[in-house]
Amino acid sequence: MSDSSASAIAKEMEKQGGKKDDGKAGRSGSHGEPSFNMDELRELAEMVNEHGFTDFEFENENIRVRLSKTPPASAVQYIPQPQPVAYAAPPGQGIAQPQAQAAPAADGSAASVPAASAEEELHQITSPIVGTFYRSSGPDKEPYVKEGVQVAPSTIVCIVEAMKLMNEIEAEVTGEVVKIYVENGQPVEYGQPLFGIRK
Amino acid sequence: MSDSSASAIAKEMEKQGGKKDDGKAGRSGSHGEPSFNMDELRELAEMVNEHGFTDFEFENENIRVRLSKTPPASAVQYIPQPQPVAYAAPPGQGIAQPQAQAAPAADGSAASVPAASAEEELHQITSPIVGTFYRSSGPDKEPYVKEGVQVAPSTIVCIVEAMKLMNEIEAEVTGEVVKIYVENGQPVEYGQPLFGIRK
Amino acid sequence: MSKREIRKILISNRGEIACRIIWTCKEMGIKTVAVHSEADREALHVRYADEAVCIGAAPSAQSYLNIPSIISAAEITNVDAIHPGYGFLAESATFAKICEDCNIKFIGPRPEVIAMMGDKVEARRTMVAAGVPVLPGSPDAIESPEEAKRLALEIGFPIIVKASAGGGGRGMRIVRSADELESQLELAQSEALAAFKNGAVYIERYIERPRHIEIQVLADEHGNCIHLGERECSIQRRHQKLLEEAPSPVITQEQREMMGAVAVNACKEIGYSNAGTFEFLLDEDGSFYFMEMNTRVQVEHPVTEMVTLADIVRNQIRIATGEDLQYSQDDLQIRGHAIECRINAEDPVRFTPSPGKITAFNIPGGPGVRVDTAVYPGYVVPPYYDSMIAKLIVHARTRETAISRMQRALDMMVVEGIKTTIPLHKKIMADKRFQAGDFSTKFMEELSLD
Amino acid sequence: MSKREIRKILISNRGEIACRIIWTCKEMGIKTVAVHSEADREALHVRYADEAVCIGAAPSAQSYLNIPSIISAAEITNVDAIHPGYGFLAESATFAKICEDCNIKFIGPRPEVIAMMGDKVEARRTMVAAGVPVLPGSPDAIESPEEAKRLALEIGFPIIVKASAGGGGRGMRIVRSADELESQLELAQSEALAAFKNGAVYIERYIERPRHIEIQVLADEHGNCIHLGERECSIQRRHQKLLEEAPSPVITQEQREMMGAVAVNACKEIGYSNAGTFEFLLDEDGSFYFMEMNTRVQVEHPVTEMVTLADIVRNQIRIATGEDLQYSQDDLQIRGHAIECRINAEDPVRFTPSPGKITAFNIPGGPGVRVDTAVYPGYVVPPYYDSMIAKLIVHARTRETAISRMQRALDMMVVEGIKTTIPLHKKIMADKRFQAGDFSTKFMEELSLD
Repeated sequence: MSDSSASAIAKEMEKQGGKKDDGKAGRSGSHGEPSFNMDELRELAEMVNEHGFTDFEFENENIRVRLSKTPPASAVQYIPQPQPVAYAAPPGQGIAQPQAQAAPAADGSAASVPAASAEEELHQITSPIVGTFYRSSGPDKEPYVKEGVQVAPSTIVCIVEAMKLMNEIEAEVTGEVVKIYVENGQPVEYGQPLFGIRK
Repeated sequence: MSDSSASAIAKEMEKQGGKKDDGKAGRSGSHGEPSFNMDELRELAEMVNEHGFTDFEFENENIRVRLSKTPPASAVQYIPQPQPVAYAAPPGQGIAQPQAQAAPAADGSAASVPAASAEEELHQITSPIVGTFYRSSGPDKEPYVKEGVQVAPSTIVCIVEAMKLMNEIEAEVTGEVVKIYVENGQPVEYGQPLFGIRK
Repeated sequence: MSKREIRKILISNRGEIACRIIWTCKEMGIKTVAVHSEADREALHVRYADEAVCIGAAPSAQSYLNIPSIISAAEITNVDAIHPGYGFLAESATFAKICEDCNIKFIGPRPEVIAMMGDKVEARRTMVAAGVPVLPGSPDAIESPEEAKRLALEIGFPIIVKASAGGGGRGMRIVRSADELESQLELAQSEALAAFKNGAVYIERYIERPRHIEIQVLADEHGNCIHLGERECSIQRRHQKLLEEAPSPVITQEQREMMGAVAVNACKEIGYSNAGTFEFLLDEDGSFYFMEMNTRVQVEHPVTEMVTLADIVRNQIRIATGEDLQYSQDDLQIRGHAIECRINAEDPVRFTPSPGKITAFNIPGGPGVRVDTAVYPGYVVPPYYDSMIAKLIVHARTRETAISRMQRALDMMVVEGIKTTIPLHKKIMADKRFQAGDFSTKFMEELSLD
Repeated sequence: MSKREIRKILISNRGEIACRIIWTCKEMGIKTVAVHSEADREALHVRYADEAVCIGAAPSAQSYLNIPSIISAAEITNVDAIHPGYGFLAESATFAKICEDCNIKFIGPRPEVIAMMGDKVEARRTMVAAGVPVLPGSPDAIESPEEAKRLALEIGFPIIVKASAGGGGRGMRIVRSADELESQLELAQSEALAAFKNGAVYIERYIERPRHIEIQVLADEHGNCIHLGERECSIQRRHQKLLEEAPSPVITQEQREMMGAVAVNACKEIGYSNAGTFEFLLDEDGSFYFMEMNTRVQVEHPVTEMVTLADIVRNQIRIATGEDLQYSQDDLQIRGHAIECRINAEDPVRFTPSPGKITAFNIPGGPGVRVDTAVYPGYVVPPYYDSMIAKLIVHARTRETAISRMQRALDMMVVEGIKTTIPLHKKIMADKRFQAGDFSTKFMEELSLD
């Protein structure tokens, strides 16, 4: 939990840094300011995370700072977190994990916000069913799509096998395949992102 | 709790505000940019966190501050509050009640703050023992003190009877009796305010 | 003796029963897979299980009732068995059959037995054949006033006339003597016709003040069966149980043994296996009549666990591995008295659902108190599912002490942010007739809720 | 049969035991008065009681040990009785006597009996007279090597030489044969002289690997007495119990009956009344020797409550009203197995106290789990008092299931913000020798804590 939120904040910070740099490039002519210090930002991110803030805002020229802890984070603290020392996590736990980091913001929960904003320009094709993800129609066949290809709404992008049935999944949008989130043969759950499409 | 910590933060903010101005003034020459100070920010974050604020905003040049706590009494809410429907409050509950409303701020608890501020100029003579409060040495005797009289440190102001022993309580300060908090014959607990003295 | 190894179980349920099953699995060293809808991402059963799979959108039909999705989840997580809990698919013969076909052990009886007990007419017929007393009367439509009269005299007054297509009290008429029979029959028929466009009615013995008594059974897959005594479930509102007790304040040891023997015998006759419950109506004379059989774990199973010290879920799993029953009838003595209050997220007077965020939650501890819940401070009760958020169970040497213990526990229990049935339970506990054990299924109608 | 009405009780204690007593008082319809120090204004016992009186500053000597203050509180609140809990004034004969003089019923035995059991030599003498086996040897100082030799041969080797003025292991020597006796005696005497400025030593039978077994008794004020079986308390660290069980994994029914009979007989001999505990050392051969008697409720009383379904605090109060015992020896069958883990605010390896604010607190529920605690999320554990913050108790049909249930419960229990002994208890539960029941009071010394 803290790891993912730490990395989410780090991403946020990089984004902030990136934006700043862009801004600087644009503004350098007019302002002649030195570049923004990334180390400071990294430290900041650490600090923000350490104190359990869920939101942080910072604006330069005429400093503007915003730190915030939204109630969801505090509620999480009271959620009993069993520490299964006697019961080690099984390898299969991976099924739930990718979802937690890259779920669509369908439920509007805080956890999905960083992921959503990190991929904000990508449309996600999610699995409509629980099953096993296959990129091609057979072990010796070519994948339906690869990164970089263009898809139309009716393009078949993959198969999700459920109860011995091969369900062909269509893209449903027009655009370019930019990300493939799931490995061939991996189990997927309902709503799990499969592809990132740049429309 | 919220009152005292709010004022503590307000003080901190004044300090921070001052530092900001200093920092900015000091560095403006070398960088040509109002940069913020990491130590200050760290201190700020710590402070905000320590006081349990869930939201904090601060803006510089023409200081803008925003502090907020979304669920104000959330900690208190988690304290189990039995609702003794089946067990009606007994008349004797009065013993605990006045204390809760007018206890000295010795423990720094929230409950005592309103009382302290309402009586802020009064010194309180508190009961050093548990027992029964008597204003005079006998039923047909005059009270030791009345409102408006002057007392010296050695003036006996009342008796607290405990285990059949009559304990004479001395004022221990010089001043005027302004308030008498307890009725004659009423039980008092340890630390319960008996008299308010204007020094 | 174990024929089938169960190393990993998928729980096709949510809420407290999913947690309850996970607890026992942990105690048995069995891995668990939780399934959940999109609305239940933050649910406790998801956190406590070793693995979790999102199986669909919030509405039950798309998730907890979605058989293909659940079977797929079972296949990708490679489980040995599925525990259905109660509700949802717990009594779906189709689901049990699909599990069987997919070589996943369904923790419950065989699909045929589930199907048989799920069919009202078939269940009644089977029970009559197995020597279980049923309420005189029959769900066949009455052809004529003459037939009604003949039947009514056979059954004995009072009788109740019910719409064959009916429900919800419409088309129901209580008849206390032969004189009123014909007119009441006509009224019921026209009411039924108006309400259901079907005038068919049937008659049955009417019990003025019945008690709802049920017998818990455990049967292994080798023909061994025992009963765990009865539960008193008469405190209901619109056929929804509110609180349950074990033992019943009115059942004698002789009655217990008789009802238990009837249930055990019936299980053997129909080849029942796993945990099950026979629901009976008890009349004022102490006669009992079969109503239905629940082929799954019940919400109220903890009261039986408290007084027998048997872990019913553990027994279900052991039976599913093919093991023999762990104990004989003599091992199961009933000790003390247990009461369970269902704490629902509901207005305690109007019984309207009260979903929302729980801002404060404190569960009572101390001697003889057990709480089964999937709720925690900050949890948001979703509007999609059952409103029960916790079960508060107490155990004491006597019923009197159990009632005062429940009063103490209800006082200590704190749920803020939503409305709950806690105040209602306090009222029931303080009721003189409840305390005296003098009540029937009509209790709630007669209780003043002001 | 009741001679004395008890309508209101002052609890001269704090923490979980104060709450525990309040719970039972509520169940009995008895009003309660909490007393508290200035540090305990926010404590749960203050909130749960009907009335509360602040009796002094944070240090125990000024509050919970402050007899005049407590008696004054009892007088101004007009209570009928005082329950002392355990620790603080629970075994103060002076306090019991003052209560008696003030006409306030002290819930415990008579002051003379408390005083007698509080004096080591007197208690031993009384027990010998009452036919209770004591460890061979005597606390009289050894006069000469010859006397030592004669005594040692009488007692049988190994023996232990102990400083009469001693404690903490200094001046202690274990002697395994007559050859080493004289030299070891000299060494012990000079060590004792160096450490305590007193060279007097005495000898006693030495048990290499003793178990700490105690018998719970209940005695009314009319000479009736029963025992509630034994508790196994060998898992200790520096004479502090860490976890307790009932029954002991090694005590047979014959031993239980024999030890119980010895304890019951002794109670009758000395005119004991109320709840009490006989602590015994059990040697490798199954012989048992009286160590001391605790004349109050024990921390570990819940394990006995779980397996007997007796409410010990309720019995204490009933006895104090002058009533006869509620049940006979035969009513108290031991069923299943219970384990209690003491959850202390301590570093689980170094055992240093860890007071502070509890930021998250979740107690486990489900079958067979009981939690006695006075702690809640946001509570600040004060540095002034005992470090125990909760007792986690489980009950199951077998010891094996009880252990896996405790493991499950420990996994579910969440305490954040302070360090606790939860990890230590997980380690003990996972230990093969603990699981086999093969341990002595040396268990903790031998457990690797890495």
